[in-house]
Amino acid sequence: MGTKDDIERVLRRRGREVALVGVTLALVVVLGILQPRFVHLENLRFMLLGSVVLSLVALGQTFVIAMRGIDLSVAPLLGLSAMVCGLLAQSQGLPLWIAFALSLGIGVVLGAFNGLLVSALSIPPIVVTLGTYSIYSGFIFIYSQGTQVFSIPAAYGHLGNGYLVPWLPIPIPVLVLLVVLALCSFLLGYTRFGRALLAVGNNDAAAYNAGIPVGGIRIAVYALSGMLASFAGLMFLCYTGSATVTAGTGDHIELQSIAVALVGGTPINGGRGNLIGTVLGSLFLSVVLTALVFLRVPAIWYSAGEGLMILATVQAGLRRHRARDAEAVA
Amino acid sequence: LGVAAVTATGALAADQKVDTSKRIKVAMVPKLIGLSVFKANEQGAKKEAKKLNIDFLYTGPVTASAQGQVDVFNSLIARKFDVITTTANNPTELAPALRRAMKKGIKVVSYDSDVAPDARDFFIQNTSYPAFGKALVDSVAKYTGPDAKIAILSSTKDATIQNAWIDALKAYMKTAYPKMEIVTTQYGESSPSKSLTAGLNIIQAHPDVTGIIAPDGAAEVGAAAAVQKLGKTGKIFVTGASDPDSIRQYVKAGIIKASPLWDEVKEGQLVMYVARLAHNNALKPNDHFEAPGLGSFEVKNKVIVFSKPLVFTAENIGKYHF
Amino acid sequence: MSFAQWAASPGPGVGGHEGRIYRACNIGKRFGPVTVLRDVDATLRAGRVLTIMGENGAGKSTLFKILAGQLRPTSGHIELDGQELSLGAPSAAHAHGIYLVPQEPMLMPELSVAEMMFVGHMPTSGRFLKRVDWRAIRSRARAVLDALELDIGIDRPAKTLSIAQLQLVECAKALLHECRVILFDEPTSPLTAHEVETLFGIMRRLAGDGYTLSFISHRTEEVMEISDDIVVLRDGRMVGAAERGAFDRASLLSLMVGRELRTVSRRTKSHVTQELALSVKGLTHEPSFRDVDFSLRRGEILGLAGLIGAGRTEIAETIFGLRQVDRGTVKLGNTDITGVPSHDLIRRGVAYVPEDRGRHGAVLPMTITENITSSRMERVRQTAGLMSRGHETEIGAKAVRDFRIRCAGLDQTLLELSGGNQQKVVFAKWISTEPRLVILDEPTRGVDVGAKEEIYELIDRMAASGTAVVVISSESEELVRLCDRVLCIYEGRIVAELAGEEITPQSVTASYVGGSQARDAEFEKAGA
Amino acid sequence: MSRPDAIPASAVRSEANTVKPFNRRHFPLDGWEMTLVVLLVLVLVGFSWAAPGFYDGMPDLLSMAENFLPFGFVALGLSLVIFTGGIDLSVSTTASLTAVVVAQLWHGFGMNIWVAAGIGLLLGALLGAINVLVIIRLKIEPLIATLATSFIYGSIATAVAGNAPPSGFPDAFNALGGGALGILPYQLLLFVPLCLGFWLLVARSAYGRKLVMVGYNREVALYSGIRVERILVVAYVLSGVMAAVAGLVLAAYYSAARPDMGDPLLLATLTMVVLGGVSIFGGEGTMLGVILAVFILGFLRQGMMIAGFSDMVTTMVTGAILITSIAVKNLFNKRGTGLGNQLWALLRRPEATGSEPE
Ligand SMILES: Nc1ncnc2c1ncn2[C@@H]1O[C@H](COP(=O)(O)OP(=O)(O)OP(=O)(O)O)[C@@H](O)[C@H]1O
Ligand SMILES: Nc1ncnc2c1ncn2[C@@H]1O[C@H](COP(=O)(O)OP(=O)(O)OP(=O)(O)O)[C@@H](O)[C@H]1O
Ligand SMILES: [Mg+2]
Ligand SMILES: [Mg+2]
Repeated sequence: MGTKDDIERVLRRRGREVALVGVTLALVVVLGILQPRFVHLENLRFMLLGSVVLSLVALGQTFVIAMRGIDLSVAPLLGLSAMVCGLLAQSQGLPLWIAFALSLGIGVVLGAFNGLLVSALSIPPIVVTLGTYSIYSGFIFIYSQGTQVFSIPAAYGHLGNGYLVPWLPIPIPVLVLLVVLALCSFLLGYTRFGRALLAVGNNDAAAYNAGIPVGGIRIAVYALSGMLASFAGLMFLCYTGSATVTAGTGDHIELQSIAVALVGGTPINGGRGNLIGTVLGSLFLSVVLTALVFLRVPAIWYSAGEGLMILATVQAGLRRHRARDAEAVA
Repeated sequence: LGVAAVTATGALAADQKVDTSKRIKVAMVPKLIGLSVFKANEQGAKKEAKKLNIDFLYTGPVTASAQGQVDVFNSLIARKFDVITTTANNPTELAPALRRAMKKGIKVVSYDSDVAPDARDFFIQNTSYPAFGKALVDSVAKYTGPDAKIAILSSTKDATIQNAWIDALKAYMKTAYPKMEIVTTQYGESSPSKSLTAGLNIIQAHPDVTGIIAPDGAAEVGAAAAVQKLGKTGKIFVTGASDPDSIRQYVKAGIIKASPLWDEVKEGQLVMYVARLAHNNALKPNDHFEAPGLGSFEVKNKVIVFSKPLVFTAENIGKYHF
Repeated sequence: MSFAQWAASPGPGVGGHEGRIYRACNIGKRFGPVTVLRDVDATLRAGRVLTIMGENGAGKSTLFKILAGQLRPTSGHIELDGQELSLGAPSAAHAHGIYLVPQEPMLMPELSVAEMMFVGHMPTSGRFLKRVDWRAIRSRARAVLDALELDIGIDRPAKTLSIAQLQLVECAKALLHECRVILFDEPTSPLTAHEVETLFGIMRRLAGDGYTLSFISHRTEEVMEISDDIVVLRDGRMVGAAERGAFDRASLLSLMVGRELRTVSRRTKSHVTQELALSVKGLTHEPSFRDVDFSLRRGEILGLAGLIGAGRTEIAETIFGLRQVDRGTVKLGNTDITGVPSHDLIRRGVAYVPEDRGRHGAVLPMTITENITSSRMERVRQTAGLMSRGHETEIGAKAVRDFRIRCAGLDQTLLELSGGNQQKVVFAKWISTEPRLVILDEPTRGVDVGAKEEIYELIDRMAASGTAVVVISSESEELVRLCDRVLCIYEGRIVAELAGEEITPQSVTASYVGGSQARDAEFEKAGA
Repeated sequence: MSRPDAIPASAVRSEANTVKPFNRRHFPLDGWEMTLVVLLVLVLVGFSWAAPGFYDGMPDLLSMAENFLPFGFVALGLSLVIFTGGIDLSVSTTASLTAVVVAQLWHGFGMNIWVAAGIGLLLGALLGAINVLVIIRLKIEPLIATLATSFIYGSIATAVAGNAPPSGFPDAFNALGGGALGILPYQLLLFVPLCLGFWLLVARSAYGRKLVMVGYNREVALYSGIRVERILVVAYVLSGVMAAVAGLVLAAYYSAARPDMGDPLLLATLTMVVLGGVSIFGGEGTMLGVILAVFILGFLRQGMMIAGFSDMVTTMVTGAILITSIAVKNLFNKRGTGLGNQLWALLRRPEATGSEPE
């Protein structure tokens, strides 16, 4: 009715997002007081930029987890796409739009292959993607023959670091992420496909009985996750300007993307998906890691910091969620 | 007296032609396959192997893990290779497996990163540590000035060779540039993305840094990319240890003014040459030999120093492709 | 034409439902080596309700699943309006207007009630970008639930619904879709008489509108009330098929079980002793129930009656140590067991047979024996910490014999058993621990008449041996048949106590319906 | 049509069946384990025949096990956790942390290496306990909880290890990793009894049954009066201890301790457990299958490397084998209703396709 009720409703339904924005801002403010340089536009921009690749991968992961699956093969897919596009760009000056199509294509095909194995052979997703993790990593080696990418055409660099128009101080990758996020949100919230994948995540047998083509949905979701991971690979290439055989796998981006999706409020048992939460989660991670540098914490403790952050935010989220369920019953 | 003896035997060795009559199997096991520097070693080794009647195999783990290297060694032992050459992911973990190989009569030659001394027959050191430390410092000091604030971006906390270089450069810095200060040491874990992030973080968090020493391939590229992204070209100078292909664009851009390394291709050739000599039992712990096309080398306590640092600059980098 | 429009329209007779004849022709079905259906012929006609009856495991659900495209028959075929149909998937059945309300509600825990009702059939709007029409979903869901007189918030997450509420939502779902053939697989098992009436009202309206309906139930009164035609299955074969008029209760029952049955009547003997078995004082667990007081003697059978959501399950779970006690005390004999955890209570001779066997009662992928011994593994002989296999098998075999569990072998998993036989395993699991106090939550849910009578006799025998029994049941007949005393629970409070001759189906129902009438009156007063 | 007596046929039928062997979790010869035995034989015979150098006498073959048994130790413990439907991603860093702590106790504090190793095992138990505490008390999913703790343990391991992690342990300790009693490597002598212990624990003890029950359906276990939390605590603590054992064995094998030493353990052991037939969702599977899978994957990797395949190809093949084998398993799962199941039933009981016997 009134605005107060509206605010309450938003808080209840979007609690996770509000909380993440809250702690992120709080962290930025505190760090800004301690270290004024932390809040310089430059630094803020790079914290944003630094979270783009992970966000893209984690968005795909969110779809998969919401469907009660898991995709470990995102890491080699990212690496493969970065390597293929990078080597072609380096040696042949592959036009950007072809690289774009190529990366999406690689992701869709190999992602769909994951989905096919999961749905047609009913192998648990963690097993399938554990297997294809090895296989797709092998593809990187076979393709690259152990070489690496060290320089990319200017257009790529522009996509990874530049600005669309001079008066808009938001780097292109961030804009790209926002567009992808909007598309994904629409897909999950307002299409039959999105709702169907949530139904599969809740109870696949029931979804099948309700007439949902469960197998097809599975394949599509893994293809989507593969596509986003692969696209993230292209963005990774453009942003870092380099690619080695361990891009993705070396950074354990598969584990990070899972962590970020869960921090963002998507339950590991599926049935729900919080895309905005995922993006905020990876931004939060980026801020936390940068803050550790500014606080002069020795580098070896960064991963411990990451671990503690995951525990703290997931825990806080669980509390909220339980409270919300109780409220809904009352 | 000792010196005379060395020269005498050395002269003897140099005069002798290498016996290549028997075809032997030699494996080259890098830290991981898929890094350009190691590919450059392979390139040279392959060429030399042909000349020396060597059945050459380049194989290694997919990730830089000691476990993976040990698995490779075990298989090479089972396949009865004559010589194993390797650059070690770390000095200690590989030792037992290599000792096993030596017990079976296999010669072990390490290069680049050493293993425990009793687990190999010879070690080819890229360059001497003090020389490389000096080269690293000199590569930035000239541009940052003698009282600069320096950051170090290394690979991992316990990387032997990087730590040796860092120790050497600190020692040199203390004497040559006493006012220089190292403000932070970060690690990029040999990952391009982590190195880039670490580079950005260093510059953001330490605005007074004017030089970054990144003695690791990925780290140097990451640091240079960070400087470029933040528009600090000309204000912050980067150096490190990376292959010329990787840093070419940053050298051209002026972010890296000078960057020491050594000729990886030639090093690969030397590795094969030493492997042949080792198999022929033609090399003593303290010795001297001449490698055709590579020059003459001293063996001191089983260690062969390959060369002086080769410093890439905008002028000479065009000549090197690896 | 969907149910939502239908529900919103002033009354029946909107039309548009040309008659549909749905036929199962000589259907046979085999699961591996086990044959569960042989030559079943059934015809569903428009405007009529066909009831399938049969004992547990007779193959009723299997037949429905075949008719709904969830399973494929091994032999025979199905026909719609004389056309042979081959249904590859449930979605194909939906496309032909055939819908199945499953025996076990299919939970989608994270979805809202409204969304759960539209799963797989989301209405969309928009010309270019087809987007899910949330407004339509909410309003149509609301309309259907209102028509069924269900007071369930459409935004509630499904995981917060009780099993009965879920079952009702499942029924409501059927009405949303443009389906002309609706199959209800035991929808009434978890429902109270009042809710059954509401559901039957709806079914009659649908039949009147020319829908083709079919129905499974074990309750003969219900069957006689709603059916037009009846088919009886036994061991996968059709043993009878005729119009309702051709049967009476007794003939139905004897057809189903293949033998004569005593009619269910009030028990004659009571075994109540003087010894106190359980006393509950001021027990409270917010918000489910408050200030519950009662006591129970050894040999006594106490019934708990009430509407769904009255909090009876919570009371039982709290006594059994599964929920926190906010206030009050529970005593077993003379020892205080307030807040004692369930594993400890089991050792002291307390048993609780939960109402939802899939979620709480038994592990379906485990074997019969494993499930039976799982309630107290300590009773299996052990040497050096290792369980004796022989002894365990003995325990399992004895239970299978005692409880007449229909199975192919002791190491069959419960997944391969019919619903009723699963329930018997759960029952056996607990009763074979020889408890001093048993709480039975809907002990005969989904159990056929033959087995029901066996279970009643078993409960009687337990009481005779001095066990104190609490029976929670939504079937008043069951309470009448079993109990020495009945407590009626309404919204978490005891509102009436009936004893001895006072216990009749009418009085039991009246006591909690009375409660709800009192509440309606309160609401009216508040509104005025 | 009704029978005169009132005894249902079912009662008679089930009685007749009580003699049927009850062996589902003990030695299911008709199940997946048999397939694994065949696979193992294929691997051993195949490589002995095709890869010169693979079979060089029994001692060599046995000592080859030293290269992969550390994975086996972890797999034993990890299976328990997976049986409960959970997962322990921290096994690798637990192993590393144990190894470096033991090494520092020995090197830095001059402690006797065996005393230090004992403390290492306790540390493994402690780390496992921390995991399960996070899972139970903070109610965080095992995947995410152990992911987080693995990050934390990893940081601590790096910090403890310092710039130059200790190496060169006493020979007596090193023998644990690379020594042998006659032709039997000490690792194997340690592994075999542990296998027996874990097998009995899961297949024959009440704890094992409860473990499986918790894995299949935790709610039912709760309603059956099983102290679920206790079951979980034991599983995670044992997983921690076994990871610590692996850490010690690795330290002995390499005669060195390093903070990243355990890294390769996680994915490989997970593969072993899954190939062994343990369902990642909990409940299903046997210890026997896991043990067989340890040897299959271990010898497969060694064999392929000796046959001259590169690490990369070996890794890819392992991935492919994992997927194919589980696919085959699912197709022929006795409890499934898939195509394979029907084929299987047809093959096994051709008479079932004929007319109904009565
Ligand atoms: N997937 C399956 N695999 C093997 N056997 C099955 C399967 N599903 C059902 N059965 C068997 O088929 C028979 C009929 O089962 P069904 O569920 O149709 O019985 P029902 O008549 O609905 O019984 P209830 O009243 O208990 O629900 C049972 O004996 C059951 O064990
Ligand atoms: N998951 C839940 N979480 C919180 N409260 C619940 C939950 N499920 C049910 N409730 C509430 O608890 C109360 C009792 O519900 P319940 O259905 O268990 O009662 P009951 O008397 O056992 O009914 P039944 O006839 O189904 O056995 C109701 O107010 C209900 O809304
Ligand atoms: Mg049924
Ligand atoms: Mg109840």
